[in-house]
Amino acid sequence: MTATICATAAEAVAGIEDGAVVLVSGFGMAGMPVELIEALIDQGATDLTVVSNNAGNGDTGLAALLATGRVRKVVCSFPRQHDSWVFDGLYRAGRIELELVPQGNLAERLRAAGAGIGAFFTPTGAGTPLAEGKETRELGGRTHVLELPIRGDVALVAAHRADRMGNLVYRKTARNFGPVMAAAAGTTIVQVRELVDTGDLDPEAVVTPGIYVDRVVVA
Amino acid sequence: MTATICATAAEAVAGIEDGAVVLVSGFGMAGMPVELIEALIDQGATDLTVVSNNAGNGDTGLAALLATGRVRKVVCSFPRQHDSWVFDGLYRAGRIELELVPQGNLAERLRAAGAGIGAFFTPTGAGTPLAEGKETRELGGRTHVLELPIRGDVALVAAHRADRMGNLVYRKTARNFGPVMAAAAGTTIVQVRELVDTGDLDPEAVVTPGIYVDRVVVA
Amino acid sequence: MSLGAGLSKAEMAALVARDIAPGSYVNLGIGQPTLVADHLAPGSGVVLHTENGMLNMGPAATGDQIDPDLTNAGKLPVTELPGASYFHQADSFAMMRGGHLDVCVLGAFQVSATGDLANWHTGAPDAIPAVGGAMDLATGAKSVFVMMTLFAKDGSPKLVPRCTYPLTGVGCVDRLYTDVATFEITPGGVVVRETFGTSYDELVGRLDVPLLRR
Amino acid sequence: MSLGAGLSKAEMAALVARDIAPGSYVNLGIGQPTLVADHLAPGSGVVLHTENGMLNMGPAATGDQIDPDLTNAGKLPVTELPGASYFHQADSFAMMRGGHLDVCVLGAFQVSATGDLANWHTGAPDAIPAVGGAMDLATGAKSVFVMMTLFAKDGSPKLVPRCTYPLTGVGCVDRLYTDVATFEITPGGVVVRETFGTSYDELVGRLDVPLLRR
Repeated sequence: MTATICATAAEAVAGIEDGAVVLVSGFGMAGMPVELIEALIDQGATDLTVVSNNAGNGDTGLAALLATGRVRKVVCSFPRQHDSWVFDGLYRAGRIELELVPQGNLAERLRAAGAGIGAFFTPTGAGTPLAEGKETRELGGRTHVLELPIRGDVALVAAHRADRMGNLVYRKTARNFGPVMAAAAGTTIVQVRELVDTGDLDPEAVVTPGIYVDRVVVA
Repeated sequence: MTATICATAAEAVAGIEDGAVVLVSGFGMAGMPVELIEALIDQGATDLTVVSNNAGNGDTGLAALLATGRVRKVVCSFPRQHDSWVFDGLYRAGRIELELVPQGNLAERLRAAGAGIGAFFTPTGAGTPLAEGKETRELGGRTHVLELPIRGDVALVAAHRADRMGNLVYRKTARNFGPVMAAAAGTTIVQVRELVDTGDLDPEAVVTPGIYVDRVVVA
Repeated sequence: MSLGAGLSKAEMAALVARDIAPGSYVNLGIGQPTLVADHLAPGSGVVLHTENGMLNMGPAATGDQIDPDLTNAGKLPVTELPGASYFHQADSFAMMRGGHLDVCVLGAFQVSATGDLANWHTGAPDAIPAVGGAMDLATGAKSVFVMMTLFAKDGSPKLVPRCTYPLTGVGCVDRLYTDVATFEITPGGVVVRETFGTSYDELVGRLDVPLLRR
Repeated sequence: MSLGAGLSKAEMAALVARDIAPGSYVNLGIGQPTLVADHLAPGSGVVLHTENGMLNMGPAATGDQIDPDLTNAGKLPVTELPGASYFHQADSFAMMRGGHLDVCVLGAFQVSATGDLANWHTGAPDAIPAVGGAMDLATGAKSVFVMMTLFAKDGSPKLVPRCTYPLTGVGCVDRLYTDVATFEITPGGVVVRETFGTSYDELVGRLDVPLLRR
C-alpha cells in the first residue's frame, strides 16, 4: 500500500507494540532517526529488541531509548564506542542482552529478510566464536556458515528526502542501513528532512522505492 | 584495479578465452551490449557458455553470436520469444544446451557470485521441475531450494554513461542485469554511449561503482 | 450441457481491477493480465511494477514516446509516471520474492483445487521452455490472482484436482477469474464467488473439483 | 636480548603504502591503518573504500568541510573525491565479501604462523565485544595486510604459533608489517621480508614460529 504522510513523529510511531523487533538505521549518528526514536520513547512500547549497527552514542537517540530500560536485547555489530556509556552500563549490569553480528552478516541478513531469502551460506565468521553452534558447509573449498534472515516488525529509518509516494533518497554515508532496513520490516517508518512533490525525485536516483515505505514524517 | 578506457570494442574484448562463461546484460534488446557481442564474434572465442535473460532476438546481437555455433550452452530464463529463431533452430537440432533458470534465481545467483554468498535457500521453484534434484529445506514453514552462485569469467554489459574511473549509470529499464553481472565476473567489459570526466556523475546516483568495471569502450 | 455466453477478456479484466485495493503495488503478467491496467479506476493510486526493473509504469508508449530503453516485461515500449523508480534485476526480484507486491495477476494453463499453478510449460516434447519471472511472482506476491478461461478449447476444465502440466508454484493461487465464474482458493477448498452465464450447479457438474458456495 | 629501535608508526604506514599497487581499491581499517593514506604517492590512483558505504573517500574533513552525513568507518568526518560513489550497507559489504577489494589493511592483537587473525576481542571477561566489519574484510579482501607492533607491551610476541585471542578469520593474513620486520605468510610458512633494527637470527630467537629467509 502506498505510504501515508504523517503530521507528527508521534503519529508515525503509533501502534508499535510491546515485544516488537525494531530496526534502527544509522552508523553512529549518521542516518540515525533521532526524532522517531524520541517519539518511540514517548510512545511507551517496551520489551523491545533493537537491531542497529551500534548500541547508541552519548545520551541521545538510541542511547536515550536504551536508558529507558525498555529494550530487552540489542542485535548489533559494534556496541563499544568511546561514548557508549548507556549501553556499557546496562550490559555490565546484566540488564541487556547482546547478539553480536559481524557487520556484513547484519547487512546481508537484513537484506535476506527483505528479499525473501530463507537462509544463506557465507564464509564470514567461519572458525570464529561468532559462528559457534551454527551449521557450516564446505563450498568451493572454503568453510561457510549458514545465516538466517533478520526481520523487523518495525523499521525506523532516517532519509534525506521523500516524495509523496514514499520514494526516498539519502545523503552521503548517512545512507548506510536505511535501504536494507526499509525492506526488512513489516512496517517501515521514515523521517526525512524534506518532503517533495511526486515527480520531483529523479527516477534513476531513487534509492528506496516507495513500495518499502509505510509512513513518512518530516522531522 | 581501476578501469581501462579502450579505444575500440575489439580492444575491449581481447583475451576472452575458449570455454569462457560470458555474462551478457540486457532484457530483450534493452541493455544488450550489441557492439561488444559483435566484437566477440570477430574475436573468435569458442565453446562459450552464455548467461543472459533471453537467448537472442532476430539476427543481431546475442542471436548473431549463437548463429556462429560457438556457444555450447545458454543459461537463461526466457529463451522463447516471437523472434528467437536462431536459438530455436539450434535447440531443436540438439546443437545447444539450455539451462533454464527462473528469472529471480538467475538475478539472485548472479548477485550471490558478486557478493561472496556461497549458496542460498529460496522458495522460488520449489515443487516444480526446475528444482528437481536440488537440495530442499523447510524454513519458516515453506519449502526452500538451495541455489548456487553463477559466476562469469567475463561480463559484457551495456550502460548509458561512464566516467574515467569506470563508474556507471544506466538508463530506465535498460539497467536490468547490468549491475549484477558487472559484479559477478572476473573481467567486466562495458560499452557506454558516453564517457564523461571523473566527477561529472552524481556520487549519489552511481549505480555500478568503478570497482566492478575492468574495461570501458564508447560504442 | 452447455454454458451460456461468459465474460469477455475485458470484462474479466474489469473484475480483477475491481478487486485491487486503492494504493496497491501490483504486477500484471504478460498477455491478458496487462488488460487489467485499462480498468483501474482513475485516482486509484495503484502502482504497477514491471519485473524488468521499474515501479509506477505508465501505459503503452506510442509515437514519439517510444524509447527502446523503456519497456515492460513483455518487451513492449511503455511510459513512466511521476514517482517512478528504476532498479536492477536483483533488486526488482527481491521486491517480488520478499513479499512486497500486494497483488500479481497471471495467466494460467491450469490451476489446481489447492492453488497449484501451471502456466509456464505445456510439457510438449518439442516446446521450448521459458519461465521468466512467473515462478518468482507466483511464490512471492502477497496475493496471486489468475485470469484464464475456465475451459480449454477442447472443453476440458482448466481448474483441476491436480495439474497435469509442469507446475509454476505450489499452493500459491488465491483467486481465479474466469469467463464463467470467479473462485477463491481457500484452505477449506474452492469457493465459487460469482458466476456469469452459468450456475453453481452447472459448474459442479462440469468440474472435477469440489466447489463450495460463498 | 634486546631489539634496536624499530620503525615508527608512520614508517610502517609508508612501507604498507609502498606495497599497494597503483589503481588498487583499498580499505584501511580504523586506527593505525588509516595512516597509510598519508603515504600513498600522489597520482597513485589508489581508491579508498569505507565500509559505511563509499568509494573514493578523501582525507579527513576540517573546519567548514565537516558534514555529519559524511564519515568514515571510525565515525570521523571525511571528504569526498571526484569519482566517489555512495551505496548502502548490503552493497558495501557485498563489495568486501565478494572479493572486490584489492587490499585491506588491519590492525591486530595476534597473527598466527598460518595467517589466522585475532583483532576484535581480547577475550577479557569484562570487555564489551565489538566486531564491526573486521571479519568481512579479513575474509573477503584479495590481500589482507596487517600492521602491528611485533611485541606486546609485556614483551610477548604477537606473531604466534596459534592465536590465544578469539579469531577474526582463519588463514586470512597475507602480509604482516611490524615495527621491526615485515613478513609474508605463505603456504610454505612465514617468510621474513625485511628487518629494521634487528636481524633474522634475533627474530628466530624471539619468536616461537619457524621463520624462512626470503
